[in-house]
Amino acid sequence: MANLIYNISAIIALAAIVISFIRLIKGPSVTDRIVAMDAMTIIAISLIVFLAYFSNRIIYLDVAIVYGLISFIGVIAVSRYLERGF
Amino acid sequence: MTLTIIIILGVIMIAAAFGAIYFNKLLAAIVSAGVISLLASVIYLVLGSPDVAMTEATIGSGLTTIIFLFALNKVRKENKK
Amino acid sequence: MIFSLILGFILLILGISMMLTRNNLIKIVIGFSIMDTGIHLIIVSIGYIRNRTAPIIDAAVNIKDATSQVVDPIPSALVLTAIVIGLAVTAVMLSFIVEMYKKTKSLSIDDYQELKW
Amino acid sequence: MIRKIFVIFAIAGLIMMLLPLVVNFEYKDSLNELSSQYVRGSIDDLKSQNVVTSVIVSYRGLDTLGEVTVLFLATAGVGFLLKHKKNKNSLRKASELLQTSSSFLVALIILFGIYIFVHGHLTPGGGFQGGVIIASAFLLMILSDINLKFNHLILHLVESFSGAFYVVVGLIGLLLGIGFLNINIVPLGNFGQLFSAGAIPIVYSLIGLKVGAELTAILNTMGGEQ
Repeated sequence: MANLIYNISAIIALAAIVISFIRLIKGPSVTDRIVAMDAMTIIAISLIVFLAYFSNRIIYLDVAIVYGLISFIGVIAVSRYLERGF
Repeated sequence: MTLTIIIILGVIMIAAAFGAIYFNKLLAAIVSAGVISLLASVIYLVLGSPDVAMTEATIGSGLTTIIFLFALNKVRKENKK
Repeated sequence: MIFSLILGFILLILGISMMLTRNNLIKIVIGFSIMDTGIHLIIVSIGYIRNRTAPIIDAAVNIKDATSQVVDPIPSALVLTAIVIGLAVTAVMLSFIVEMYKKTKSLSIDDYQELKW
Repeated sequence: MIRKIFVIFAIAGLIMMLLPLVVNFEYKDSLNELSSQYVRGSIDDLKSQNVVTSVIVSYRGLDTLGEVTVLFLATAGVGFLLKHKKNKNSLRKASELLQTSSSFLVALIILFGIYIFVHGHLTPGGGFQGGVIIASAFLLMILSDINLKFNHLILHLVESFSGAFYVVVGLIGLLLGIGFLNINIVPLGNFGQLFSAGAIPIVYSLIGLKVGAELTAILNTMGGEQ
């Protein structure tokens, strides 16, 4: 039962990543694309946690922590670039 | 389940590579190339090598994008001068 | 796994064709980094073995029987060093591009004809 | 036109060259001789949980020394190409939110990077990943403060001393007669504890400091004061 619920949640996360990728391809301005990339990063963290559950290794969660700590710096860098100058 | 993850993420990565080729704006191409590295690290985790996944997450999607932006910023400053 | 091998193969071809067909210098470097990702995917998926787990021997892996439960550690070690070197090479190429732009004020590769014979 | 035909021929040749790799691919079902030796040796001889770490630091240690040298050469190349000239910059300041949160986050990120490279033999991660995380913390400082000036002397001292100590750790093994970069110069502990695996934590901490200092230098040259 629990396994079925986790499977369905992982499929919903995959659908979410596809939808935000469509915004990244279509997005008319650069700002849309940056926000879409940030959303994809957050959903990828949840995918990593699902993979740690499916393969039964608690040690994969370290990768998720690294993602959470590092990923926002890229978004800050692009925003600083857009407002003219670092 | 892991097979589904690999196939869907693979299709997204190939589409992002086509985006990096055909986008006219350089900033959009750089963001597309960042998405490729971002999803590649999830695939490394499926393939059973968390060390490589961690390296790709920090270097591929973080520092490479930022170094491209720094170079683009320097080019823009030269252009304005 | 065959799917990740095919994926790495397609990324390698797309990266090389991007390096050969675009004429913006920064786009050529982006193609180089896509090609890098493809090669790393190929190497890692050659070392994968079905139904096995990561080569970190903790409570989830039986110590006595470890060699029949983990994937190949050597491709991981190779790719780990290759990614760091790829970042350094990208940084050097981009600083060359900035210097070339200071000289000629152009990013198109068709404007650099000094070495053409 | 000629150029396009040549490009198409080159790509087709490459596909022909690499296609046997995909078509003739067959699944492995066991480790080969060398890999199983590495896995057994990492458990029995080196007492290191992470097999990838023991391949990088101990079995292929000389390659890692060469790789760190290549990274140093790249840093020197970037610093030589982009000599930065200081002019009064009229950039917009970072917002209040970014300044406050970055002064709070930098210490946390540096602490996490140190955790990653000290625990390199127990969990995934190691010197390269920890060094990159530390460099990202300094990158956050560069992004949030436009008047930031790094002390180049400290950066160079950290980088050269960690590189020199790495070679010295290798030479101690040569002096004791057990080989260059042998990790048995420190007693091996129990399997799975923090103070285990001989000199692997020491070597990985030195690599982490060196990689962190080098990447900070690259980022500072490319994006900092200009």
